[in-house]
Amino acid sequence: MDPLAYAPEFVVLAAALLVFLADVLGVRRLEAFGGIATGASAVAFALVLADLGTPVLSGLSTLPAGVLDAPLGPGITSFTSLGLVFQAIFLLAAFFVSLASLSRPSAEAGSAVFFGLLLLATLGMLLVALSADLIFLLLAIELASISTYLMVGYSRKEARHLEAAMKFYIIGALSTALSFFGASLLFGAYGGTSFYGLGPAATPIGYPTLALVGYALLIAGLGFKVTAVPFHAWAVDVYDGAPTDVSAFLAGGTKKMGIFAFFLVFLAPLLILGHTPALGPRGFASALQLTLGIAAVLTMTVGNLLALLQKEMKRLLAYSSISQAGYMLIGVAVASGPAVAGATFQVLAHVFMKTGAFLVVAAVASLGVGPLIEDWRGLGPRRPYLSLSFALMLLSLAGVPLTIGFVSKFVLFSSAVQAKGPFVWLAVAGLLNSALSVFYYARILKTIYLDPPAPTDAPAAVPAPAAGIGWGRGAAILLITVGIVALGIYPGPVLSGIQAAASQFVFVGG
Amino acid sequence: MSGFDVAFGWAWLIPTLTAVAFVIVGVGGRRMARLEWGGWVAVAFSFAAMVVGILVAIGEMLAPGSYTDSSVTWISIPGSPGTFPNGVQLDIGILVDPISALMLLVVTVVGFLVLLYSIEYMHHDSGLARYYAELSLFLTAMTGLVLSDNLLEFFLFWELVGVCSYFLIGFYYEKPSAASAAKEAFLVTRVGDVLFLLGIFIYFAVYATSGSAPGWAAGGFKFTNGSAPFLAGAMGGNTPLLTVAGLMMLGGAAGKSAQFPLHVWLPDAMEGPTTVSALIHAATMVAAGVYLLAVVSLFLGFTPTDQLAIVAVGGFTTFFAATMAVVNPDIKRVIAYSTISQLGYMVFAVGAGFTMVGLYHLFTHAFFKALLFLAAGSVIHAVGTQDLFKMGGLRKTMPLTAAAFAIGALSLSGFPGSSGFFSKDDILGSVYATLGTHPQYWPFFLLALLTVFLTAYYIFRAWFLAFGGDGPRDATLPHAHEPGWTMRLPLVVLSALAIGAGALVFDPAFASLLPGIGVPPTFRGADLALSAVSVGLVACGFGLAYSFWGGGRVFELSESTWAARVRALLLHRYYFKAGYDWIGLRATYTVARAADFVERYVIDGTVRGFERLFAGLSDGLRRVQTGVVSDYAAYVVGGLVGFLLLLVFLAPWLLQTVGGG
Amino acid sequence: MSAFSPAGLLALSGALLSIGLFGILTRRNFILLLISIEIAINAAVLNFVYFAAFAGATGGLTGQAIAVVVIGLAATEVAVGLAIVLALNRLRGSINVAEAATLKF
Amino acid sequence: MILEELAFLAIAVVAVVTALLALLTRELVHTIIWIALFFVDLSALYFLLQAPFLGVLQLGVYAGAVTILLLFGVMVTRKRIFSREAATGIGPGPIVLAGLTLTFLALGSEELPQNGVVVHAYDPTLLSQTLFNADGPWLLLLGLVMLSALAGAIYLVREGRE
Repeated sequence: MDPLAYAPEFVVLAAALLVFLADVLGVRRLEAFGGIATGASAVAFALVLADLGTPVLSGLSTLPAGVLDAPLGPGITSFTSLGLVFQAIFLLAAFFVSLASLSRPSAEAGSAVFFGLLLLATLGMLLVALSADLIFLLLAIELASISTYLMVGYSRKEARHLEAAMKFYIIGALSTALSFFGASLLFGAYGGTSFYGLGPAATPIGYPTLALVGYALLIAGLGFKVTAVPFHAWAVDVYDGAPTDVSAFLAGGTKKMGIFAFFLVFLAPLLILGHTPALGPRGFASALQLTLGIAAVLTMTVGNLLALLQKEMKRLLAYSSISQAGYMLIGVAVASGPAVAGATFQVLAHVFMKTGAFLVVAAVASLGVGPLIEDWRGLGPRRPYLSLSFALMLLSLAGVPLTIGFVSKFVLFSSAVQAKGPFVWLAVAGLLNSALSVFYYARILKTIYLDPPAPTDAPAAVPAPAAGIGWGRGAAILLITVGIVALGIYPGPVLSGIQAAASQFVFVGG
Repeated sequence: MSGFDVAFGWAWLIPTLTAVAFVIVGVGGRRMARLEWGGWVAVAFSFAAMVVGILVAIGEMLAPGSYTDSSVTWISIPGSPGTFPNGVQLDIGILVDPISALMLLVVTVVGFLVLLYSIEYMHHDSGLARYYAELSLFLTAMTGLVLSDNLLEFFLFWELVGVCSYFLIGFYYEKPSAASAAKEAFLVTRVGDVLFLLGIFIYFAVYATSGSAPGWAAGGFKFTNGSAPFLAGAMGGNTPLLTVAGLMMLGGAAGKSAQFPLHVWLPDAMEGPTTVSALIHAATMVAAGVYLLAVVSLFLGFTPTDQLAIVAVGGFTTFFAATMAVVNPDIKRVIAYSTISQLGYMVFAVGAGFTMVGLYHLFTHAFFKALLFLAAGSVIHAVGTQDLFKMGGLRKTMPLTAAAFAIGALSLSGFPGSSGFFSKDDILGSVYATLGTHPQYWPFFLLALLTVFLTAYYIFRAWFLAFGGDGPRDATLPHAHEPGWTMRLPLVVLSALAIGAGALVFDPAFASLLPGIGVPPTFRGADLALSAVSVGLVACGFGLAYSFWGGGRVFELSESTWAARVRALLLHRYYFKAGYDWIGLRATYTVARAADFVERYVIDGTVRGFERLFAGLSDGLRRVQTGVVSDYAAYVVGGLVGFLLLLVFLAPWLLQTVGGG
Repeated sequence: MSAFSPAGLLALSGALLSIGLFGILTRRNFILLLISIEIAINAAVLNFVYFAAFAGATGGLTGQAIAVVVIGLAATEVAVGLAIVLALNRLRGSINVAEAATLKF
Repeated sequence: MILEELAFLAIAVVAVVTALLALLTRELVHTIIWIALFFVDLSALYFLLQAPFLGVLQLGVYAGAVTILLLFGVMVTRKRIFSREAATGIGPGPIVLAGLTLTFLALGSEELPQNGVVVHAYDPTLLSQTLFNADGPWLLLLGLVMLSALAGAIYLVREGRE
């Protein structure tokens, strides 16, 4: 394969190495590292968009002809449109986070490590999107995981951060063990680890029960990444304990990688076994779909219920992030082209909404506001633009029209209704959960806009009007807000691009 | 015809104009809170919207039954053979048809008058920019809802209406009661909204996936394909799923239109300014639920089971709310309960299959109810209290308001010749005519008939208490006076409409806005006798009210001794006709108390119960998050075991039993 | 050339996985947790090696290659885990994971 | 073939016992000894399965490097080398796990060939060729993982200047 095809990955890798090199050479400027990371993710983003055939950028494309969406072979990597869409989404998250992180205190230690690991984690995510092989996928996930464990704990002076890193690490390592065990069983059942081998080439499964057990183990192992209930418990503590910028990256970035991993691992067996009875028991696919559907409903419901009474802002966002993962899993369970597109669009929406929300939390914290939702009282009048952005993000999370969140939920739920097969219950569960979620989002909005500010130390809480949130963070939040509204009003081209990619993907997979 | 064709093309201007007002007032208003230009901007834009609305309605009259749909595709998912046969399409569009033209007329006229009235009424309040902005946005939402060309767009505006209402009820958010009323309205209507949304998706699942979707474009949420003539009619499939969908729609309508048992929020919603009560919680927003039922019955159709359920809910609510109005001492709450009761009539009519008759009542009710509220607002503005028992004798100091209230009361009670008379009698007469084929409607019909009497009684009780007598019972009340012209003008206009709007339907051109209603409306066959009965009931209600409360009397149900009761009985027996004796009244009181009990403990209890259930679940689950990582690992392993069992044993078993896959 | 009954090997790897999970669930010392995870991963490696051995011509090589990579990965993970342990120990003076539970509910 | 069956049985028993002892012993240093034995035992199993390359790798990486790493960890985090593991309640975990194992065994072994699967031996040269050619990306990726771990871990354990 032409190495140029991997240009975006090389850009990110080179940037990571450059950051480490600069650190070793004694550069101590956060702006330099941050600039490299921001620039590299922007360049890689442009390259990926070019590979996807975006008209303006098409000249930049380095992908050889005929590679994109080529029929799946026994190789280790492959270029699918959907994978590239996911790459673009990952790079977007990396771009927002590194842009916002430019506003971290510049005297802070370890900024080189922070940005270097951010880039390596991004690289891992990019490689996940290119995987055509289960082992390669798991290794790429591992690259992203190990980088993020260390990112969570990188401040090394804060017990909270290290505690979060410790929990993240233990549950992550446990999931790694489970995933590899599952992969070993699949290897035993199919005689290979390529998705091609798990898919069309998989002539009658040798040992169906072995495969089923393997898939169950993979649900657990990958469920950790997407924070599917009950593999979610780490997420809340980690999002809460991690530096907020890192939480933004975890919620906005690495979790999405898990969704794409779900697509890769589960779509092939669902589609192949589901529609060609000759290749295996139909019951296998149905059982898998039912199980994934139950996981989806469980995840969204538990996440929402837990968010309902939560008093801390970051933990509430973490729970809402869990419930959003439940919506995405609907797309995996339904496994039709439009459902996959819906889940993908939901992933894109979630990058905007959740990354944005965490970045706003970081910005607000830098203004001296405490961690509880109550501490946000009266923020609306005092910080109108920041509050408006946050309000839009919450409305989008709740699925209010004219925001990106509405579009994604509409596409997802309606595709669950329309798809062949009994999936209406998934849409109904999703609708009910969305209705439930409105209550806690509305509660936050009410706190911000209607409740009077805390009387005691209101002047002290806001040190000085001049103490801004930093231009990097401000720019990232502004871009995200614009994206939420723009894609909410006019989703057309992006949505149809994702739909085309998803139907290609489902076609290639099947 | 010619010129008015253009009017259809202008219909989009109506929500746009008020939206522009919202932006101007909302963005710029804060800096000029002192000056009242924000209010005048809102008034000017709503006036323009009203002019366009009237033009659209006239255009519709000149081209009876015409149906103009213009839309753009917002979200589209192409179908594919195999896994996804039909695709999904969501349009945003404007649909002008007779009933939406009628609704536009109602919303824009009442909206303009209420905004004009607000200029003086809200003069002393702070936060006026917020008020006018929200009211303008409300008008946008309501007209957008009326003009929606598909059910999902309808739902979007419906939600926007709900949000505006939430903010307006909580306008005095420093007041705890207002904040809690807003919260209650939010919670209760939310229940209805969820049902509504589920209903939409069930219809979508039934019709749009089957490909055969009369009145519902395949793969989309559109009311028609655009080529189907208006009133292609309900195609009345009758499957259990459709019945469920219809019941969900009823649930949605019950939430918005405050029908039993989701009515609890409306009386409490009177915590907002009176103008808000007039516009939102009487004349327009609550009518959205009825309009929804009308739209569904016209385009999708209800199954017979649904119809019975709707008739039952409507008929029962009519009576139930009226009994609550009978004893309430708060002038605004009396009117609020009367709103619920009148909405019950409309739901009742739509359920029985007389959609147009229900809309006819909606039309007349909007004017006399707005009138009643604005007159009440005028009183409250003048005396500063809402307690009927503190008022009295106001007809001397506020003759115009007294007259306006009296006109509203006459129309509400269905005094012959008033607009309420035509529409209410049309409802009763129409349903009466179907009783032969639908005997199951009988009990609800009787309740609705009985309510005629109660309505006349409670509204004139309110009038006598407020305006009758020699002077205020509470001497501390400020000296009342008539308001200025911006408040008087709306009262006069609405009085004229309250009297005359009902007769409009005798004009065939206007009647084309209510296709199929027939001209003249109330004289169909054998229901002259029924009209007589109903007029008699009105007279009895009026008489009873006069005998108890007329001329400054205050009738008190003495709880102390039998002797006192007998004395009261004897004292008043002289006045009323045989058959309406004290026991009848006593029964009404008992029912009212029971209704109050049901409302306070059963329904509120249920709402709280749900709140507590979710809170409890949430709290219980929360404790699982112990912070100890070993526990989290245990969840992972437990989840693994669970999914393993599910995948290997349970799921195949489930699939075999349920027969999926 | 030799022959094996697969049931025995699967039983062994299953037992090792279970022992690993048991350790993760019940031990509180971070280093013991690391060891438990290693045991669980070794169970997976064992599977790969075993399935490689009877999988036939090319698949077998793949299985062994995977085993090599997974062994390397597991060692890397231990290193990262130890780094976190040391940092945590420096800050708290304890590596009992149950004591690090300030983030909860 | 009875000899190999017996050898396998012995190795399996030793593996289970050493793994359990490593987790159950109260002296942390004993834990390290047991786990080292466990690794060595598994390496023997790999030789038995005709995978000598992996056997050597197992000895080098696990029995050598990882064990030393763990010992180092124990030494740094404890004042005394011989210290006790904090006692914990065991809870319902083992029952669940036993159930899991049983289920898994019952399901997995039924459909596998019951006896006499021929085990192939592979030339280490071929293995290294596939590792660096066809399966090259895995190794590449492993290298990246190690880079990330190295950078982060070094930073994390370094005594801060500030």
